[in-house]
Order: sequence, then structure tokens, then C-alpha cells
Amino acid sequence: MVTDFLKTCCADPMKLIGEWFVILPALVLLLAAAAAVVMRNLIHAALLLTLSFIALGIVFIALGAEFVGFVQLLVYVGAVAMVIVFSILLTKPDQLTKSRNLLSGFAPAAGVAVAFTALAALLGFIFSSPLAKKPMPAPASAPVAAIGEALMGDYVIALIVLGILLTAALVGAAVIAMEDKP
Amino acid sequence: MIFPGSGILKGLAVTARNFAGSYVEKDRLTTEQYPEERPKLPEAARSFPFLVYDGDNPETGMRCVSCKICEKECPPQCIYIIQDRDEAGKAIKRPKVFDIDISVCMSCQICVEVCPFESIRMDQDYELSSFDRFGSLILDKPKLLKSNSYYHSIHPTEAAETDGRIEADRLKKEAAAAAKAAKAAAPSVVSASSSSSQQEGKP
Amino acid sequence: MISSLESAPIDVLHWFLGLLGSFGVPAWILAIISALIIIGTIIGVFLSLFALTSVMERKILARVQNRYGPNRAGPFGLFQPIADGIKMITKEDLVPRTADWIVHFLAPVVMMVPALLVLAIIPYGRDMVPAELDAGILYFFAVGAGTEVAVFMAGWGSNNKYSVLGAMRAIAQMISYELPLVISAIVTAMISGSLSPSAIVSAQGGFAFGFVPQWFALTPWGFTAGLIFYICALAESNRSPFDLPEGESELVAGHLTEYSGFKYATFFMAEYVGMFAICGMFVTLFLGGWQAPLPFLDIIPSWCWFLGKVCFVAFTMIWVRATLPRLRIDHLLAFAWKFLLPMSFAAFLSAACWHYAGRGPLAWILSLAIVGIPYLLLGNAFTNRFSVSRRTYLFSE
Amino acid sequence: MTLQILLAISAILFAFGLAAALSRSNAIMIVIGIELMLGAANLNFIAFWRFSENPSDLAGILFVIFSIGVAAAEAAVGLAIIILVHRRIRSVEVDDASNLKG
Repeated sequence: MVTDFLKTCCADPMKLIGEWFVILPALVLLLAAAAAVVMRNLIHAALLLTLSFIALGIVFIALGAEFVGFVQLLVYVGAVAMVIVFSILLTKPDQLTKSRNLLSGFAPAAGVAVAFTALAALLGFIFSSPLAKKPMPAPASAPVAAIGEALMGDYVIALIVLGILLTAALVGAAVIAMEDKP
Repeated sequence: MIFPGSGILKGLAVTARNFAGSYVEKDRLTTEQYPEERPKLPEAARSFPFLVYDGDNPETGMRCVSCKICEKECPPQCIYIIQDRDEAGKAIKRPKVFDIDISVCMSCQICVEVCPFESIRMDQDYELSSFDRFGSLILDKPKLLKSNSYYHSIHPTEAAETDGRIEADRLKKEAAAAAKAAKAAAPSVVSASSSSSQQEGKP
Repeated sequence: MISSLESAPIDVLHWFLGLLGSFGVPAWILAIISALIIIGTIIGVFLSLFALTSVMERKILARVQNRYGPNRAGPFGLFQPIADGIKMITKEDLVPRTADWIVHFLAPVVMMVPALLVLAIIPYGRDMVPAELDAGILYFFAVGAGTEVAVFMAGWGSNNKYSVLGAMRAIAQMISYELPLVISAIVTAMISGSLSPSAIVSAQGGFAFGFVPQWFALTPWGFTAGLIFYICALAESNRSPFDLPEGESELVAGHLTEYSGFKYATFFMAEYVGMFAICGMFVTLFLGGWQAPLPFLDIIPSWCWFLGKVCFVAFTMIWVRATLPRLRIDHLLAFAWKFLLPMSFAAFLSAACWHYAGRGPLAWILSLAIVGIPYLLLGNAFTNRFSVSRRTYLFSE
Repeated sequence: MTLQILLAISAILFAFGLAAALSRSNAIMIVIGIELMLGAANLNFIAFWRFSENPSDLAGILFVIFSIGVAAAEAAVGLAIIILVHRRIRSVEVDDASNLKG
């Protein structure tokens, strides 16, 4: 194992770094996500969620999907995480730690059990599927120009619908959260 | 209908004019560069008291006669005087010790008001900070004694007035002594002349 | 001679790497060394710019107020940053007892990282981009989003109500101003047809009539978008008049209240480096990047032009700081959502018209109208909305 | 590296998200769990795009872009609802929001 590692290291260091460039952020992603899920302090959970979003973005970039990675960072870190944090601050920041813990009571335990059953089933399918054993193909890239062409060509209707959805969500969120006038 | 944002542009123009102007017109910059340039103090500026002496020798020209009025009048009691005595133990009209604790002094100038011999006056020296907490904030006699010409340099009007008063006093006393001497004719010429010379002090 | 000056930094780097290569250093180590040298140079240049600005800003502000400014440390006060640095390092690093110490500790680090990362994609000169990215502008904004997290962490970790208030204001402000910022930047990408900063710079090359530079800021839509970008850049880098997250007079410095010593210095540094990065982006997007303003001025190396333009934009930011008072928080947010956002959409539309009307006189008139009419209408609505009437005091007199 | 590793990572991430969404009683934690699950789905899309025979077909990437957009809309509306609920019942615990009359 160690000798193998050293051999790869000396033979082609760049290749090794390239592989770890995916694995390391993925490990950070899983650890941060796990910590975010079990954390009692909501703010810590939100910050760890932000970290896992960043790690996910780096995984995307490492896999060659630069554009998506940057969009992930921009939207999730810049907007979604901040909106979550903001709503935590707006809803009783003094009772942060009173949230019920994982695995206390029957219903949460059942939830965790369902989640792990799903995980076991998924892992079973993944490791038994012949498709998933495929080796990594040559590095692929998604040039921004091609993505732009696709967005404005084949997928233009989806893009417009997304725009309408976002506008509706913006207006809807503003209306829902608006202070009711007595 | 006004053009929006014109106010901001106007404000920017004002600050730009100030910025450029401070390099062109020197009198825009009113700040004094303190250690290099000193402020020209107004004549009425006062900091702490000092003792005036006449002539060149501080010891002989001292106006103070150790009457201790200032010591008694001083509200924070920061003046400390011991009268000098000669070998025989007889009091001399001169202080042996004259200390002013300027960490206590409040610059009220009452000592100046009460001094009948025009001896104690207010200084203008304001650079009195020191690293020594106890020693250098107590001004002793050598530090306090400053010449009449120094007094003239800091408070010219007041010093001239004081000199005029002393001179008038002296003239009056001389005239009185002369009149007395003329009236009393012979009997005690020696004692009268000696007493007048003692009172008038050094010119 | 001229061409050698133009590429002098790159030549020096290549010479040094060639020297190392002649000693038999393997190629991949050379690649790492070259990257480290580039990173070190950029960080060095920007940190010394920060040091210079920290004293120049105070001097400029002083001059505006008819004072001298710092002039005691060294000639013209130029050693002031060293004195400040020594002061900051030797200060005690205080952490409040009730603070969320790990968040409190990490905040300055998280603040510094995006500020340095965004420097990677700015074209500093002809063929001088540290990281040539296809989606460079997107990278700039994606990484820049980390600043908000850092500000929030600082505010929350301090466990101080003023800090949390400052952090909440900062987040509200940054999210609000991010939208017009990104939209006005995207306008330039739309016209030049690329998200890569160097492509946008080269799209602004050349001169109309032989002497008028074709910078985007010199077109109606580009001027509008540039102005919006500039205003949002002021807000994003927390500079006056948008500095209420750290308003000293109301929030005792907001999220910075509980920071002292080197952590405070790190925040300060990150803020200034971020300001320079966004100035660099502004220059890249709207002021022609490293292009010379007149054809015959090409003899001056391109990176000098870039540096000069960045310094000029930074100077105007200081100038604005010296002029305008701080906004109120509701005015600030209303300004972003009700004025800047519609105006950035107008700039967007105007740029599209400019492109399709052939970039000629007709395009000028059309795009000017599309930008100008909403500006006048919105601006007048705003000035009427916020105009101050004469106050009457009921119980005085 | 094979596709298996990426798919396993994404499955574990999905399980974490599911566990959070099902077992936490705080509404904000449920939103966090949903975001994690969406992230896992996005990771799957990117992984399949990366290992596909024809990477110039950008369906995977475009789907992720749309999914991120939808997630942003969902987060905005969801958190607005949470703030509204908090304003009504002074709590963000989902168990407390048991009254249909609002």
C-alpha cells in the first residue's frame, strides 16, 4: 500500500494530486455534512453546511465542471447559506440550542433508520451495478460558450421557465414574509 | 425636474477644491506642526507661578521677602516657604526654601494677587512634563527664580506696570524719608537713612 | 527597450526558472516554484499597495479637511504602516469569554482567503493573467461570496449584540448589492461575448477615429453599468457611504467590535485587498484593463497602466468617502432594490439595443434614451421621496 | 477512480440529508437536510456527465444549473414560510405547527 503510494507519487505526481483533488474535498464534504446534521447549535450547523457547499463546489470543479462549480459557490454560499443564516437570526437566536437532538424519541429514530435503509439499498445497487465499475474516461470539460449555446438553444424554454419560477419565488417570498398590516 | 445626482457632484467638487487648495494655499492648513513651530502665546497666557528677581544675581536681587502671605493664601496649599536665618539665628527677609508643587497648583493666580512685593508672577512655560513623578514636578528656588527681563519678555505690559509701581513706591518712600529727615532735622539721620536703604531694595 | 519593459516581469521569471532548470530541477517542481513566485509577487504587490493606501487614504482625507495627515513617521509619514503594524502585532489579542471562540478565531482567516483568491483572475497586463479561466468573472463573484460568510462569522462569533446587528446589516447589504453588481458586470460579458476577463479587456482595445479609446465606460450603457458597478463595489467592500455594518458612531464598529491586535489587522488588510481586487475588476470590465488611453501612450508598459488605473479608482473611492455621509439602513436597501436594480436592467436592455442597432449613431441615441429616461424618472422619484422638508420642533422655544 | 466512489459519496450525502430532514424537528434543519439531498443529486448528475461516453452533450451540466436555480427558489420560499410561521406561533419547531388554522 505504502510502496504503491510512493511509486505513484514518484512516477506521476500530478496524476496523484489530480485524483486527491476530488477525494479530499469529497471527504471534507461528507464530514461537514455529517457534522451539520448532528450539530445542536443551528448557527454551527449552517456554517458547516456552508463548508460542505464549498467542498461540493470544489468537487464539481475537480471533475471538470468549472462553470457549475462556480455557480454552486455563487448561489449556495453567496445566497442560500446566507438566507438560511439570516432566517436563523430572525427566528429566536436565543433558543438556538433547544432544538431536539437526533435519536431522542421514536419518530426521529425512525427517520434515521429510514435514511440508513435507503443508504444501504443505494450502496447495494451502486456496488452491484456493472455500469458503475467503468474507469474514468479522459478529462472532459464544459466550455462556457458551449453551455451558453445550449442554454440559449435546446434548453431555452427550460431557462425561461426557470426565470419565471425565480421571479415568482422572489415575489412570493416577499409577499409571504411581508408584515401583515393590522 | 432636477437632474438626480447633481448634489453628489456638487459635494465632490467641494471636496476636490479643498483637496487641491490645501496644496496651493498654505493658509488653508491651520494645523501647527508643534515641536517645530511653537504657538505665539497671547500676552495673558498663564501657566504656573515663578519668582521675579531684579538685576543679574538671583540671590541678591530676589524680591521675595519670605512674608509667607502667598503660602497662607494658596487654596490648594502648594507653596512651601522656610525663612532664611543668618549665623546668629536671626531671621533674614529672604526665603531659604521656596517650593511650589505644580502637580497640585491650580493656576488660580491668588498668590500673584496677594503678593505685596510684586515678587511672584505667572509664567508661560507649558512644557513641564517629565518622567520623574515626584522630583521634577516640585519647583524649588533655583528653578522658580527668573529675571525681571524674562518677565518683561513674556508679559510686557504687566511688567512695565509693575516696574512703574515699584518705581513710584520707591520715589514716594524716598520723598517721605526725605521729608521726614528734613522735618526731624538732626536727631536720627543715620537710622533713617539705613532703614530707607533697606526698604527700597536693589534698584 | 520598450518591449523588454513590457514583458520584464515575465522575462525575469523565465530567466530564473531557466537558471533552476539548468541545475537539473525536475519540471514539475519548476511548475510549483513558478506558481509560488507568481502568487508571492501578487500578494506582495497588493499588500504593499495596502500599506501605501492605509497612509495615503489618511493623508488624502486630511487634505480634504485642510489638515496635514500623518507626517511624523519617516519622510512624509511613509513609515506609518510599519508603525501601525508594530502597534497591531504587539497589542493584546482579546477574545470575549462568552464568544464562540472557534468561529471567532476562524472569521479573519475566512475573510482573508477570498480576498486573496479573487486576485487570481485579474489581467494585470498584456498576457499577464495568473489563472486564465473560461468563467473568470463568475469565479470572481463566486469566491467573493465568501466575504459575507466571514463577516457573519465575525459578528456571530463575538457574541455581542452590536456585532450581530452589524453582521446582519452587512449580510442584508451584501446580498442586496450583489445583484446589481453581478448584472452590471454581466452586461460587459454580453457585449464582448465572453466571461473571461482577458477577452473582455481585448474587446475594449483599439481606438475610434484613431484617438478615442473604446472602453466600455465611454458608451451610454457602459457608463451606466460602470457607475452601478462602482456604487455596488463601494457597498461590497464596506466603504463609506455604505459602511454602516461597521458604523463606529452607532454600532461601535459592528462585526469588528470584539477584534483586536493581529486579527483586527487581518480584517483591515482583507478589506483593503478586497477593495483593490474589486477596483481591478472595475478597471478590467469598464476602463479597458491594461490598455493605454491614447495610442501614443502605448510605450508605457501595460501593467503600469493597469496599476495606475487601479490607483486612480481607489483614489476616487477615498474621495467619495471624504465627501458623502453614511446612509441610513432602510435608505440603503431601498436604494439597492428600487434604484440600482432597475437601472442595471435598463443598462442590460440598453446594451442589447446598442449591439443590435449596429453600434453607430442610432445605437447611441437608442441606448442613451433607454438608460437616460429611467434614470431621470427613478432619480426624481427618489429625490422627491427622500427630500427633507423643514423641521418643525413642537416643544422647543 | 471509478464512478462507484462518486456515486457512493453522493449516496452517503443523500442519506445524511434524508436523516436530517426526517429526524430533526427544527424547520431550518429540515431545509438544511433538503439542501444536502439536492447537493447529492447534483453530484450524481456531474458524476454521470463526467463518466459519460459523450461529454460534449451537456445535459448533465445543464440539469445541475437548473436544479441549482430551483433550489435557490425553494430556499427563498421555504425560509419565508419559516419566518411567517415563526411570526405566528413564535416557534420554528415543526411539532408546534400542528394547528391547521394557522
